[in-house]
Amino acid sequence: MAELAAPLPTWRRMAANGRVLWGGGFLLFLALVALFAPLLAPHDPLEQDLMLQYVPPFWAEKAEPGFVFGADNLGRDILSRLIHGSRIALTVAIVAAFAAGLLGTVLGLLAGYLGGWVDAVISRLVDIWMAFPAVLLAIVLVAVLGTGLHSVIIAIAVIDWTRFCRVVRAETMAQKEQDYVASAVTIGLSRFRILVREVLPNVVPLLLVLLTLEMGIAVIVETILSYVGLSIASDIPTWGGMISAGRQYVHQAPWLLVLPIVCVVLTVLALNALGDGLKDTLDPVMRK
Amino acid sequence: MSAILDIRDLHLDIVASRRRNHILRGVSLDVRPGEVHGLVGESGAGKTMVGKVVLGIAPPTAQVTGGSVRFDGGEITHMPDRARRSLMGAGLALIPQDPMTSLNPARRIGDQITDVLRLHLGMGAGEAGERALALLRDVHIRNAGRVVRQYPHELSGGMRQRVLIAIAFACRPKLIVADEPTTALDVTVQRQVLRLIKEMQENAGTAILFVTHDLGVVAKICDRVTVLQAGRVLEHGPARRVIEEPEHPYTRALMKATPRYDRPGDLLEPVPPALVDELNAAAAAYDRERAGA
Amino acid sequence: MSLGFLLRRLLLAIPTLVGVAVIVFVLLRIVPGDPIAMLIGPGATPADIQKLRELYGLDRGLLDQFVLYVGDLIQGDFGVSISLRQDVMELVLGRLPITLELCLAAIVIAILIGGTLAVAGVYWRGRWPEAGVDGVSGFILAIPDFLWALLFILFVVIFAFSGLPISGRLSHEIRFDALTNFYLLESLVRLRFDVFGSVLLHMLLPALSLALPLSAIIARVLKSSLNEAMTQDYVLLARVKGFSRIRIVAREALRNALVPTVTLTGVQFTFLVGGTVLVEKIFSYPGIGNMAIDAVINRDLPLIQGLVLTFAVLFIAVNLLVDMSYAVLNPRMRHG
Amino acid sequence: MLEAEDLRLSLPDYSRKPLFGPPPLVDILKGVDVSVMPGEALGIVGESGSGKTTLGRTLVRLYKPTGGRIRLGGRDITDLDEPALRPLRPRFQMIFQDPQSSLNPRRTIREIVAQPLHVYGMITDRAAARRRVDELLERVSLTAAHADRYPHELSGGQRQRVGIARAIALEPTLVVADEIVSGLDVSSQAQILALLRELRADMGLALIFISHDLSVIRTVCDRVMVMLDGQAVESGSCAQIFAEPKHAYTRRLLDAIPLPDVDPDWLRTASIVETGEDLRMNIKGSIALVTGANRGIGEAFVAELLERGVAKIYTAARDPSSLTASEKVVPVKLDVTIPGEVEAAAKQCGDVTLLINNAGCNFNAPLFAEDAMANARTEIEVNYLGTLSMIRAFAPVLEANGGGCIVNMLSIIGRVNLPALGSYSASKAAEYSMTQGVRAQLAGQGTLVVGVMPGTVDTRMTPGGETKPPEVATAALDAVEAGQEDVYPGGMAQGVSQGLAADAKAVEKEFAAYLPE
Repeated sequence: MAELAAPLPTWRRMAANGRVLWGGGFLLFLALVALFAPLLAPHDPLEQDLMLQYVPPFWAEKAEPGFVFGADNLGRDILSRLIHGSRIALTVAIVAAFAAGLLGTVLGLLAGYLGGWVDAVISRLVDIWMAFPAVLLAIVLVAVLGTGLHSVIIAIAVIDWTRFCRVVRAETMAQKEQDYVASAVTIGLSRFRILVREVLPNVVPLLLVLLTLEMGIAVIVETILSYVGLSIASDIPTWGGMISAGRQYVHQAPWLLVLPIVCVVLTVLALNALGDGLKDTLDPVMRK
Repeated sequence: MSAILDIRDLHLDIVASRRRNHILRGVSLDVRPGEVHGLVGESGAGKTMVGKVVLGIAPPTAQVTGGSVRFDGGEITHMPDRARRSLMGAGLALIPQDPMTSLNPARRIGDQITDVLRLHLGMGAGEAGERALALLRDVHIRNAGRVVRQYPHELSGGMRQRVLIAIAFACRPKLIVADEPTTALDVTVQRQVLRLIKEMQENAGTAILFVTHDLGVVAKICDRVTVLQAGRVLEHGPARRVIEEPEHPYTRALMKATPRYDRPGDLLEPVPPALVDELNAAAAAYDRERAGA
Repeated sequence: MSLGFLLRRLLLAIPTLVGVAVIVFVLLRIVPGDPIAMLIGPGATPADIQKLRELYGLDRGLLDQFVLYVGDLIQGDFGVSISLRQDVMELVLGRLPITLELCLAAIVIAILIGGTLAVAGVYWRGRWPEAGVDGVSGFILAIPDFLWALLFILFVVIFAFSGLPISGRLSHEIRFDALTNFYLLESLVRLRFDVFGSVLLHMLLPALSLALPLSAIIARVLKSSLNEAMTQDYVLLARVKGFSRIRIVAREALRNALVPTVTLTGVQFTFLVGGTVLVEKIFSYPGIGNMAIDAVINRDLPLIQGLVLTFAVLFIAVNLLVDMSYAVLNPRMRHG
Repeated sequence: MLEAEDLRLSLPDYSRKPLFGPPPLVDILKGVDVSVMPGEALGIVGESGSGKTTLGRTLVRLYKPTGGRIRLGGRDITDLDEPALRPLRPRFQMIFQDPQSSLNPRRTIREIVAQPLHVYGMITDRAAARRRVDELLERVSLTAAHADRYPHELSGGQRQRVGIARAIALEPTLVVADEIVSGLDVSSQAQILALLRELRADMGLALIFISHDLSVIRTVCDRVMVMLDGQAVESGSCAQIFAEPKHAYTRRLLDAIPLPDVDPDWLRTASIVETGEDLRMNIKGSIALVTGANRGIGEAFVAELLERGVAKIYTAARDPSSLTASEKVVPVKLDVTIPGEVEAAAKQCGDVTLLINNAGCNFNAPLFAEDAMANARTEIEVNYLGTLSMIRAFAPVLEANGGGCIVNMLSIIGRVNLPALGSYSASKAAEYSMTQGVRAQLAGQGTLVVGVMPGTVDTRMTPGGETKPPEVATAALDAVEAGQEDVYPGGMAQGVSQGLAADAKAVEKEFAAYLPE
């Protein structure tokens, strides 16, 4: 066949991928909202006004101007609470996912690359971890550590590192069998350098995908913990806390439950789309 | 004698992500009843695609843009699926390239032979089972009774290729497309399998379109040869003539580039880049002309 | 299937269980806050507290407590629940059937929905139903089980859909003196179809909540492994043999595609079982998941221990079942 | 330059891992000698599974051999660890079979070629690195335009050139090339081979060229070594081996190459039936009968069979009281020289799938010993007639059970007479010949017939023998599972069999030296 045209660079392929675009775009939007929450929120999310109790959102008849999504059981502005809630959601998503990713990746790389007893110990550890019900373990952990942002992040990292560990271990083992590793040995690279400089870059694309998906999971776990009242102090608005309150007053004001759920679902959808899109654009380097 | 397979001026493009690649540029060849017709070329020449078009298993991205394929007198180029299915097995069959992946790992060998017998010849289970045993004996599998009960992973590569040959000949088709049937095998096994194909073919009087890249294999098993490069037929003729007195410079160059242990004095001569460039330019010119026409 | 392989898997489960037990012990001994203090009213004397601490063995050193704990576990003694003051083993075993029935119902639903979606997507490959299947499964997947539960409740509330119960397991109007806690089975055996219907109806929404995310995963994995199998050489050969597309999907591709699907479904099924913790709570469904949250809130150490270990045993059992199913699906695993 | 002696490598076989303990080892290399002179090209040829790739990787110490020595320029590198090897690495490089897998997909061609130079500090500044890489690429007929591409953007031939450029970057004195043209079209193949010849001439490279294709080897190499099943069956100069191959396998390999000449006889003379490979059977779950089970090799067979998960074993001996029964072991009274007992055994053991004819007798006497005639009669009676009557009785049993397998315990001195044991030798020769006949007769019913020909075995018959009984049993049962028809356990037997294939008369003369005292 004639000379192949040079393929598009990776970033161009990403920009051309619809899922990467919408997932990334939504997350960027969310990040900006979280960053400028105090400026964007029309009201103080904690300000209570019992006169405004259960004001419905704009599409209902008795809507109150200035309270686009209505107000909750204590008369607090829903929109402002949703905007502020994005801060916790994003913080947890990013920090917890990276913490879990770091722990799992290091252990997975070591297990996959070194093999032998290191692999045996780490794999057994993963088995033990996988035998715990994740949600229950998270709840127990936060109960043990005490509520707070730190506890939530630690709980997620401690529970979800196994996802990274299993996948990275398998991928590292597959990469180790490739001849470029053998050829690195013959040109005198040290074991450690081969792992870090040769194998790791080939695992990174997979890692990015996992990280994106893990962020979605972190958002969900944080919501669960808030829902059972074990996440952050109750005076900070979180989507999970709002869902919990919404469940309580579902008969009086169903929209209290709808709106935060929509936020969570949209965020997770965006993260999943980004992850799937990245998988498509980063993967086909050459695996034919 | 009229040809069992008659390909005239076949054009085919692969269309992927808005790019159109010309794969076949007016291929013509005919396979006569009872002959082994070699279709030889290097990778990318389009030889495998010809076989796929004949069998109706070209990928969905492939578009036949011109020409015709006639089998046993009937046009089959754009045949609807249902009609083609009744043609398969009984009329046309395939000996695939890779014996390791071409048998279903989850089904017993016996079932993979009997299913085609039952479908096309309407045999019952018992009759088909007997026939499968006989077929396995025909391909010189010594322990047919045990092999029918085994799964593919329990057999060696050579054995699997024998099973696949048995499947191809099961319904006594008129034409078999053999797509590089020995490329994946060790040389000693290759020789046995080639002999087996020849023996089965002679006994059944089947015609074979033998797709290969190996001029040595062509010389040993083919009656006539068509040489393909960049989707164009460069030369065709009786095997002896093409091998011993190749007309086209490209065929000559391929012969000189093929190493042979019996002539240590001859230095290998790579195909001259100028010749390849010239052929590619001719193909491009052909494309332009066709697009203009 | 080699018995040795199974035996090895079984033996490997033992250190896993031991590991789980150790971690549970360590985790729960560093709990700040005194569970005893929650157990008794403010009027209790220090002597009363001391007595209770001795009763639960909390007054000894950590090592002693561990030895005691392991010894009890081996005898099947999980201790006495602090908040419910009943034997933990009895409590858990009593409620376990409820959760088991719920999970089984959920997995049946998940396989039905997921399998249908996958086969539809493969059959109409490259046409709009495939895109539809991808879109639907992507959307279902983004919503975790407990949000589905809340959405269903919302749905029932908004549309005042009184026919679908959103709490409990059996209608209050029905009297049923059960011998076991397997209501579904028992009512069938005793031909109490009123009970059977009511249990099924109460189970519907929780089971659907648990099933939906898993069904999306099954749809995706099965579809992609079917598609993968459909590109294999043996499928090509089957086409050349002249078989119809539907027969090729069913006879050639399906069985080979099931191995990765079963693997993933096995792992995901454990997540489904774990999901009962929240979903049962939301629907006030009286299984062990519901019990678990109350146990954590009440800091009922023995009960938490018992429940976590029960879940662990359940998970390990599921993984063993998955391993066994390989042998059925993959002839290569049957020898050696 | 590079010398390897008696190289052995065994790798664990995880597919046969027992319930507890480590997996069994499979021998990949079974004692191979290799030597390459400076500037010389050695070809190593073999089919899949011959161990040729493993050998190449062991020679560059990607694997650590489990036995034997490797010397590079006189220095022993067999046991050096990776840091100790590193200073030596520039001297011996490797080009891999699959350039797709051997070039890191995330690095540009320039980075890949420059990497070894950086590692060994052979270039200091960026400009020098650039120049050197451009130079190397030009050397392999690539242009600077290729340098900033990624491996997947090149064609197969171009990628293989990159592999060569990287290998020669350190100016090695030896390069091991493993099947480097097997995935290429003839035209790219011819180019790469031409390049390799040029490089050898320019750089004075010594080359170890591993390939399955004897034609390719002939165009590149001075000497050739033929590998089969982890051993070198023949080696010598190309001129000699291609002109008069000594080993039957080498001849078979040569005959199998389809030269581009029209030759109708080539197909007609091919063997149409596969060799024993397709008759191989799994020991696990089979039902065995072992004769002479109460002694030496017989006991070893029983132990090894149990180890491999046999379903049941009938242990046969003239005096069954010397046998112990257990759950899987059923003792049978059987004297192979008494027809009635053989027939009874065939009835009693109607479920046998693996018959091991181990019973035998050896008077350890020369042909002119005092009792020679009586001894010879007994030896023929037991070794030849006894085995034949067992096979005649059990062949229908095996056929009824789906083919199965017969293992005959022969001896290497059945292939060539050892005068000191002349009478026994002759009886084993008769048994050997009979084994061949039986093999031909029973192939049709799917029965594998294995002849086991050890040297001296350490048993009561020949105490202090070279080979231990368990080794013989292991080799024999491996052969059953591999479908191998002849097996020669132990170094002596292997040496003799190779010697026989090469020059039978020379072996006879050698054995003639062992006259009885």
